[in-house]
Amino acid sequence: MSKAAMGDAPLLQVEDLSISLPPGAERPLAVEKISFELARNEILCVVGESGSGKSMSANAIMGLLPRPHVHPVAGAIRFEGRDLLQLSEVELRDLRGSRIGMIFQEPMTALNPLMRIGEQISEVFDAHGLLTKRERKARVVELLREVGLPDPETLGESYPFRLSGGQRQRVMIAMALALEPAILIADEPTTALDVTTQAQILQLIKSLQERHHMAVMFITHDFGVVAEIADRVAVMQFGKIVEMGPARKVLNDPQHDYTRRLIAAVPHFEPPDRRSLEGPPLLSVKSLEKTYVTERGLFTAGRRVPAAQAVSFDIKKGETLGLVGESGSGKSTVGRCIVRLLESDSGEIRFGEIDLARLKGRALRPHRRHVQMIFQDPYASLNPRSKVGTIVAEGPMAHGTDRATAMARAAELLRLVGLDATAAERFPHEFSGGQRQRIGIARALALDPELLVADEPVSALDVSVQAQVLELLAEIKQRLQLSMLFITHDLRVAAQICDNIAVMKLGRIVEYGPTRRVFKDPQHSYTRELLSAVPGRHWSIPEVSVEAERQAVRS
Amino acid sequence: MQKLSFIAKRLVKAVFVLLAIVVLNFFLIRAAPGDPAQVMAGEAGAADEIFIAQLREQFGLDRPLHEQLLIYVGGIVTLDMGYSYRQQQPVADLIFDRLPATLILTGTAFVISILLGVLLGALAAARVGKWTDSLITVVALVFYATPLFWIALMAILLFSVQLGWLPGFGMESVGAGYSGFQRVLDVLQHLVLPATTLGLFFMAIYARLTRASMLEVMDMDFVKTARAKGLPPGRITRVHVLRNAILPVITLAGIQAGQLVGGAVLTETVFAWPGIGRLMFDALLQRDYNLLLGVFFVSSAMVILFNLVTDVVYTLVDPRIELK
Amino acid sequence: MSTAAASPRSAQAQAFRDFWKRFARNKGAVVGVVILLAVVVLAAVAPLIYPQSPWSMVQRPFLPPLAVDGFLFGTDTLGRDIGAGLVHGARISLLVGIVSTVVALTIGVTIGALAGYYGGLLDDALMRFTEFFQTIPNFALAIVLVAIFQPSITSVIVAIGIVSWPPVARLVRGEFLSLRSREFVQASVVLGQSNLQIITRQILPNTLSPVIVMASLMIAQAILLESSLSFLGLGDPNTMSWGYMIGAARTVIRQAWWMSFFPGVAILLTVLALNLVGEGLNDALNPRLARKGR
Amino acid sequence: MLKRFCTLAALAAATALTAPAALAEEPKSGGVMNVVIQPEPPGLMLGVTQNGPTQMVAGNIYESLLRYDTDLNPMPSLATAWEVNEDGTVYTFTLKDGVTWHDGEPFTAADVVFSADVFLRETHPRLRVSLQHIESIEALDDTTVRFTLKQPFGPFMGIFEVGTMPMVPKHIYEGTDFKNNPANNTPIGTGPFKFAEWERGSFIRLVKNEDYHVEGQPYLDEIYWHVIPDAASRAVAYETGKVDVLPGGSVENFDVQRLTELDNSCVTGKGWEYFAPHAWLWVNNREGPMADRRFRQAIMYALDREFAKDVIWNGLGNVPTGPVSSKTRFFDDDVRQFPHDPDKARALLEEMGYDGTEIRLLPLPYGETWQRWAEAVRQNLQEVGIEVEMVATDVAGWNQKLNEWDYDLAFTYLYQYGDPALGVARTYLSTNIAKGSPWNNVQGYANEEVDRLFAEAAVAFPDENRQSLYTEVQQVLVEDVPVAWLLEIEFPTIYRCDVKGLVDTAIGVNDGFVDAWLDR
Repeated sequence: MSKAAMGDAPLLQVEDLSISLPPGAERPLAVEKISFELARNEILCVVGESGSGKSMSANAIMGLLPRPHVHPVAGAIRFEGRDLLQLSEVELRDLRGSRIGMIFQEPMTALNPLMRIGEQISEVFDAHGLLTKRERKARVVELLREVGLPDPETLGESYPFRLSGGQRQRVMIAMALALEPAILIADEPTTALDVTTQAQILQLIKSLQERHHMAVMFITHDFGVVAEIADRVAVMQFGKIVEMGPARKVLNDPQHDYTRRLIAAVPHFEPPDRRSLEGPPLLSVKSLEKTYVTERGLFTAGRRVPAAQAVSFDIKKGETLGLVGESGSGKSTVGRCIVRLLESDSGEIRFGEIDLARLKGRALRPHRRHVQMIFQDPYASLNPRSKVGTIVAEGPMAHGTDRATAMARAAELLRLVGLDATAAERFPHEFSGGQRQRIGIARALALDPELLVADEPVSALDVSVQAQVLELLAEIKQRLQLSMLFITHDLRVAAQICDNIAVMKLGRIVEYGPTRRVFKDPQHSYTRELLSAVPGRHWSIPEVSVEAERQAVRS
Repeated sequence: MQKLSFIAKRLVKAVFVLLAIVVLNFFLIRAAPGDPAQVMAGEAGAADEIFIAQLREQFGLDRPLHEQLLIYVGGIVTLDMGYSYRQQQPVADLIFDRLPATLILTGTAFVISILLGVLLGALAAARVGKWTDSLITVVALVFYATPLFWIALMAILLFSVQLGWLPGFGMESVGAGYSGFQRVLDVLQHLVLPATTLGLFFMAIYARLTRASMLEVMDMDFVKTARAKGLPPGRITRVHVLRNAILPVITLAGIQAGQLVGGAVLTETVFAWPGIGRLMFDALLQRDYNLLLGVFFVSSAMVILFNLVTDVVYTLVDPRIELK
Repeated sequence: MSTAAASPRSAQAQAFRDFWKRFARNKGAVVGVVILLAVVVLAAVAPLIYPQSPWSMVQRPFLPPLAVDGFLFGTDTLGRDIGAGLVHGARISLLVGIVSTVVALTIGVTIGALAGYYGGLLDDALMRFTEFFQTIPNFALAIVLVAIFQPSITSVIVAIGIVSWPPVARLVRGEFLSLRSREFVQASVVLGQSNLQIITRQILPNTLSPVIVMASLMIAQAILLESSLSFLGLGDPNTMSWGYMIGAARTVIRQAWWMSFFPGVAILLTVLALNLVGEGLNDALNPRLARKGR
Repeated sequence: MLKRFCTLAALAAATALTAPAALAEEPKSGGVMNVVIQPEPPGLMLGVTQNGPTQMVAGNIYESLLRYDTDLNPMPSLATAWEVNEDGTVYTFTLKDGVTWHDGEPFTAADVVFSADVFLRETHPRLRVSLQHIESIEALDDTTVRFTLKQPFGPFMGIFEVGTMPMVPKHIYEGTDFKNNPANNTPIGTGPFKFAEWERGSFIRLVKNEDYHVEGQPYLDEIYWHVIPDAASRAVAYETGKVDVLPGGSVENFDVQRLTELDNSCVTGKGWEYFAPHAWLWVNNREGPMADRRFRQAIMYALDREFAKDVIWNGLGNVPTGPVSSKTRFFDDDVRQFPHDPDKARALLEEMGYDGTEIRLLPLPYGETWQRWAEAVRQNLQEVGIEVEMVATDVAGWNQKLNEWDYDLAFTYLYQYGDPALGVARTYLSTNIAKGSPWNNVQGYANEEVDRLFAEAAVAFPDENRQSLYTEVQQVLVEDVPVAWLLEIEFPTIYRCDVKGLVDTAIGVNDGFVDAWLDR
């Protein structure tokens, strides 16, 4: 165990903490005998993949475990001379908010939708019986200003739904900081945010931490974020801390095999050199326009939200075009227009001789096979009531292939994406996220398409699984000579997989060019902003050797 | 301003819906065999063709159906619901005569059921898994599963006949000559049994809904935020959980408030309550078209009105809803 | 990853076992199933226990329960065996409950599916149509419908079906709306499946859980509604149903409590059982909600 | 001889005037009476609306020239004396002096002429039939009215009952639209009670007419008529002491026994002699097996009419022998008898070769009693092998089905109004076969012999001649069974025993509470 940084006595000591899971869960303990310390004035990042028990540890400190099924069974959490696990609910309540503050992952749901922002913040004072009404009001404004929110006076009177995700997360931080707690626990506070917003929030947390000399326990799955803010790092796997140490050491010289594997899976920010492609375009999008009109009433004109304006690009055979941008940029809209899930308002989607945008209904159906799609959410993209074999075979069957042939082809494809033969007879819920994404790929391939539209195909996956799926995509693309439109918000992924990149903002392509050129020499200010917001971009990922051979494809 | 134009727009829309309902009902009701002339002729103890023809002419039943419809809709547009030849009174008079009784009964039941239902539901949710919860859940379920008229009969049997505590029928002691406060007291006494019986069923619904809704809200992130702030559980339940959990209750209450005006046919029948529900049932049996249509018109109008009220209330409670 | 190399058939058996395990965690639901089974069995063997028509006047009228051997529940105002009425009535109550629910489901699922899937103007039109039916008070509409068609088992079933479908339509529409934008449905669109295939193969199977839960509660409501109609004298005069029995006995409730008491209890138990089963189904089929409440 | 009859009647009437029925006790004045009314009457203007509930309330407000004792003998009311000429074609009535309408206007012979000849001729279909026999109605002076008949009309002296010929005020109605006159909402009569208020759906209140033309009467100060739509609730209302009188038909028969066993509770089947409600099954003679007389006779044998009377009607009433009620004039029981005999019924069915055709049975939609009765009848018929399907309807549907002859068997009951010519003949005359009415020869029975006998009996004079004709027609009809007679109904009036003078005439509570008083 490493000693506390800065020579101070540790503020918080977690000793041999074990937390039970309800009977029937995949393992008996969510967290097993973990120990760590948190010192004043430091940021400890707890990093791990989903299910590693990192959030549980944080919630245990706050006494917010979902009792009675999940509760600490052993160990101690020492804070200011007391063992938090021994405190009564009332004593714990006194500490919450005042000595230990917490912020959560989902800013959209973490605020009471029916209560004004100001009220929700001043509730903290109320709960701890502090300040007069007027003082509270003044303090709320002060706090909102401190977390960098515009026009704090009127903002306090607003309801949460008026605020963007980033703004809400700032409100959450203001709330957590209201009583100047000694410890701030941040549970994946930037995961749900766009990359530029994420950079701002990370900056905010870091500066607040420095100003108030807080200890911050920062939980994340993203090594880029770790590289950005961590003083120390604890890596968790299956409820255990497998490696802990100063950030620089863990990031650049990881010791434990798991840590090495995780770091090896992080895509490099540096785009590799790629040969340029020749030949006529396979897909040619010209002046695509799509505007959403919000619910039009009998007497009201709907609000118009442009999602794609004058969007034009080409994809050649064998090319991967990356469509990058933040949420609301219109990148998914463009993807959906191309696979004809959405009707574009105007413009051409020329695929070979055909303009896909012109076709409708029955006429369109036979042409759908050429362009197939891979979806983001591996849980939502497979019909939970269908067997995997059927899911894969459905496409060919819809185009007239008989069932037996289609099923045989499905089995073949499932093997191709690395699943075994029995998979066809099982239901989606029996598979992990990564496996499901493989099924999704098999389904898309079943129609022998020439173009794949992949809409954030790996963003819902853990980093190690993400790497495997990306690898599979690259391999298949290569083998089948496919073209791909790759939609992503993750510039690291884009850097590694795309030949060309189009950057979208508010429905327009602001920059379009070869990946390396765009990364090295961005022309548009927004592109520069995006690139500079990528967490840990200055961290050059070490070339670690991963001893154990890459985990079996079907993990 | 925004609110006013919203309401105006909704009202215009409502008028169309109402007219459609009127037309639909018109044909629905005329589809029934038998007409009021036959019923009245029957009751007169004798009928010859001249007499029935006279009645038909008097009621306008000798005209072609579309003409009858036009006349009726024309009347409705000018808020004239026609004349009940059977009762020999304007339909509007008959309905508005009965409306107060229905409103008193259903309104009281409504208030009882919501207050009690939300209270019990909240209590059950707060004590989830404990015996209080089990008891409330079982009681609510039993009331929910019991035929209303059966409970009504049993209640009369027990409290009115056996124990003699409360009057079992009517709305007031007729002929007692009460006035002022005494009369209010008298009506209240008469109100206890029917309002409670009617209220129990709805109470069960609200209790179940509130409980389920509370449990759902309790699982939400912002409740965790509230706990992380160090708020005491009572405050979390009141300020954060209940306020959010009450939204579906408001929706249901809005739907029901509208329907209450249509009266509670069963309750009014068993307790001889002189309300709209019973008026409708009698009008149906006697094929008193104008009256029946009038009741439907008024109750549909009330449903629409209360939907509007619910929408407005909703915007007051939930800032996210914008008036369109 | 769990190993699930078992054969499909045993996988299905396993799925059922899992379902039952989740269902049986709700003790009330198990009680409900037991009561319901008892009612179903009684209904099934009614002709064996009481071979005579329940309308036969077989004993002295107004015979209290147990007063004469073989007349466990006494006789009614005309000397008919209440026991016979109870078991034969179970058949009608269940029949009305189930068939009217099927009617309501057919209408509601069709309308809800079309509205939710196609959206736009069709959705608007269908939802306005649904609103009509919701604007007219339910019970009043049922009364009018039965009166128009003249009381008979068919008209009662149709009327109950007609007043009960709007919630189904709304539920199914809601499910369709949310499922429609689900990625697996979009995947089918991209694959080129027809609308009909998508509706029936992709979306509909996924709406089944909430619909099944709702159906079980609707049967309960339909039984209550039927009894209320009978109470007002709007039942089929040729079928012995519990609602009819209470309606017929209410005038003599003070001399002969048993005549309305037993059918009342029968309704209460059956409806209660259906509600309990409905909650159990909800717990078992919608696991997200199941966590709560315990 | 005729002269003597009339004088005697006048004499009897004179005694009745000064000392009504109960001589034993001195009536007490004052008090409020609470009575149930079901269903709520559509209006109270008896000249315009003649249904049961209207008459029950309005019988207190309006009066006619005569009243009738329980043997159907006329008694004076607004007329104090009457005479008839030798051949029975001219009747002269002397009206009572000093009678005023509730609004203070005097009641005169002109009102009688207006009522009978103008108002009721337009509004009263039942009276209209009788008025066809009348040549002219004249006011000889303010207190004398003369009716001149076209030929002798046997039932003539029976049409002066208040529901049949209510006197309406000429000064209010003359020259107006009778049916839509707003005055109908505040009825004005000459009766013992005045209309006070009507809370629709709740109650009707009448108050004592202080200027009533009989000194010292009425005894009651107020009458409340309570509208209570549910039969069980009506029973409770009586039980809890809220109402004093339950008129016939206001509670289900199954409740009658229990209610009469309460303290201070009395029951009477009297007061229906004039109406003599006669219940039967319409049998559609035109169609299917019902066209066969043997089938109709089989029905008569199959029915257990005694059981129905005892169980469903609490033993009240009589099993009828035929079309004429034993209460009605010219009744004769010298006819074929139909005891309950399932074997005979089966034998008749076998003989005619009944093939098991299903028969539709239409109950009378008047509540539980009738529903139970229909169920019992269905069971009776099924026991002898007749397949029966019951068809449910409401009042409107029932009327329509009968009007359209769309039925096989249907329950009904009809009033006989004291005389076969008024209440019996209409059901069996072949001239009365016409769609559109549930009160005529709905069963489609046609028999020239019967037509002739009824026609002669109506105008025969004197009564001995009528009797022999009616005896013959009864014998013919019973043999043919055009309808299946079920019961001479007695609707029990239940009342507190300390309510005196309630039912002492042939129309019972419909005759108003002029003689009623409370012994409290």
